[in-house]
Amino acid sequence: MSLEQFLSMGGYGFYVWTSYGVTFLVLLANIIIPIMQRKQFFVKASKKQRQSL
Amino acid sequence: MSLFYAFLAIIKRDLLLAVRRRTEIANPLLFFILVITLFPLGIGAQPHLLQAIAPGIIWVSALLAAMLSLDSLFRSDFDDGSLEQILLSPYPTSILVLAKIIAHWLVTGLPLLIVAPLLAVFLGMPTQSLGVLLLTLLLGTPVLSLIGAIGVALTVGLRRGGMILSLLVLPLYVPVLIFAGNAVEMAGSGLPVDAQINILISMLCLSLVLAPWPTAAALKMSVN
Amino acid sequence: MFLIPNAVVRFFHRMASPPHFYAFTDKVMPWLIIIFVLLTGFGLYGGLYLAPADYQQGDSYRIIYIHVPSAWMSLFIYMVMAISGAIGLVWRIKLAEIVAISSAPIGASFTFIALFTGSLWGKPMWGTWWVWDARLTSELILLFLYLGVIGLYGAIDDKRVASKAVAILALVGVVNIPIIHYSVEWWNTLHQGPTVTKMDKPSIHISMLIPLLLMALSFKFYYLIALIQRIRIELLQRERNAQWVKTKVLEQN
Amino acid sequence: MKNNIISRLQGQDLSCVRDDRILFEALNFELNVGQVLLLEGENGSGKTSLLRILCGFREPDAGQVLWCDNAINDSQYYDDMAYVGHLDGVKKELTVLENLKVSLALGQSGHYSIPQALAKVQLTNFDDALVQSLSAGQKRRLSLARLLITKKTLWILDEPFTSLDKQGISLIESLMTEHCKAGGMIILTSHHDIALPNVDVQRILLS
Repeated sequence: MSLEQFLSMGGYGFYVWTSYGVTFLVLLANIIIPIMQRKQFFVKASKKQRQSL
Repeated sequence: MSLFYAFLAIIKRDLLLAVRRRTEIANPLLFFILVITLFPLGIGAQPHLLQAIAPGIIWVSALLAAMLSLDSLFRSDFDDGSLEQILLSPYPTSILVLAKIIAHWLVTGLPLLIVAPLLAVFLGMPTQSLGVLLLTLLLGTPVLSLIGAIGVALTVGLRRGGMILSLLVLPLYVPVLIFAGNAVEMAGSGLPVDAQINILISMLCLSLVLAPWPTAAALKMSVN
Repeated sequence: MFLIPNAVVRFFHRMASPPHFYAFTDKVMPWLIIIFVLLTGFGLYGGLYLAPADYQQGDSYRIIYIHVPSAWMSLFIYMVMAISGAIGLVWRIKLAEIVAISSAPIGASFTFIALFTGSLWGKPMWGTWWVWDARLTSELILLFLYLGVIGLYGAIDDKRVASKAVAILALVGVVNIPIIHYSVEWWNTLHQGPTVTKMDKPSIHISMLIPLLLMALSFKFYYLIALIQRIRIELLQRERNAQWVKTKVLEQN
Repeated sequence: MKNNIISRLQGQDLSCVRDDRILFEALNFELNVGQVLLLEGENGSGKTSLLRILCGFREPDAGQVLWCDNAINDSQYYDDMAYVGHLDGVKKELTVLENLKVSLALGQSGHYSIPQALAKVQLTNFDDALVQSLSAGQKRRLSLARLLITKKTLWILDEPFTSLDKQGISLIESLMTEHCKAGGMIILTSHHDIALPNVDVQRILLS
């Protein structure tokens, strides 16, 4: 099976790959958002600590 | 015995308050009538169309009217501190809360039953389904009050609880809407509706027993 | 309590303490990621490449490998949320409260994915983006339940109070989910169009089933990973005045 | 008095945190029959929070409250305690009498009948008046009348003297003294100095 055939998914490529793409993005966002929040938290908290020292 | 006395005292108090305030009874009722009059204006007054969707319209409007009236269930008690006093009573909060819900239903739910036949005639509903419509309203609107009470109890402490209340409560109203609406529709075409009515009865029993608990817990949380 | 070995009890006691839990997650995270990547890799390879096309639906059925596991997860996570909420309510374990509220956005995401992929699958099968199919409709209501939980948590300022509220709501929801599900199913059988049956119960071949189960498992591990990430930030924010967080902040600099 | 258990309220190692601020920490106290506990401190020092913890509305962030050596979330406690907070807890659309009847139905009847209690707080001729027609001071006295008609050992009062005149204050003080003499106990917050002759008054200063 060629790559092209694989990507076309028997003519349903749009539906299949959009599904997988959106799923990937949503799941990725669920990991990245808390990590970003944690980074921000540490930046803010260390600023606060330096102020109080 | 004294618990029963307290239960009655709460119902009596809330009914007395409703009589003195009046608008509390009138508002949901007016809303109910208004929404139903809007439908023919919105979708056109073809008798066939209206007749077909009449059960749905009446039930969706009843649902919205019930939801809008929920806010008055605990609001004034929360604002003037009476709620704290009820929670501090040695009697089980869930029972006292049940009294409040019953009084609230008598004031806001029961009037819907009285105007519903009139509106059914407006929408050209077949007369043989009128009885079933009233029966479903009689069984269904208390369920709406009981489930809705959980939602208001959770949001009564919030400054802007209105939007979130509908998000919490409306999904839980779905089963009542499905069975009640369907029963009325079936009755219109002369089919038996025993199954739907039995399910509504069991929903009422279930919510009578279960709903006061989370309501009481949520109220305790709300006064914090 | 007598039946549970002492070591297990001690383990749970330690896990319930935030700094221990935080350190523990640091240790297990790489393993979870490795298992997740392996499962997903094999699952997708099996599902997208090895498994044959369906004789009726062609290749479009391959959406099943994310649609069905997401739908399972959406219910599973709601259960986890309600159970941990109940544990938090009864035994006042902070970590259980945090598990409950941290699960909500992940559960909502899976519900959204199930709906979105269901709609994308439905378009070629039913010819329309949305059908009031029983499962899609209950999934939609489940999404509203999740949004209610998230909204309620956001609306209450005091987060300890908010997690209590969320636990109560999740428990109420859990009692209602089966009722909603069955009533929607019942409603659907009355109004069902003839086309819907096409998607019902595709006689599933073993080569299609194995990737499906692999993906279901991989989503469970994804949930663990995402949950831990959310728990960590929630813990840090709630315990921001505790000594262990302060030392953590110092270490970061 | 009841079951030979001597009433006693204990706060053990209580702490309360609000918005990152520690209001109080490791607070201990013990209150026995006939005693008054006066909480002092500026606005926002946690007086009301402490009272609400004692009512069971709020959970302490650490520590516990014991009533007769039991945790307060069993019903025995609520048989014995009454709370008058910032909010009057009376319905303004109801008359004085109707309000008191509801309060009475929610608890056990105590030393005084409703007319006696109204006489005590000098509201005798107001029983048919709607609460919304009362002045702030009269409303306060009405909410205090609630304490008299039910049988409660522990009174928890949050700023009971606000909107009362001199005469009203001394009236409440005499009621409090009487309550303590009869085997009751009181926890209150107040900006005013209280004059309770021959009553054992403990003070806690929150800062």
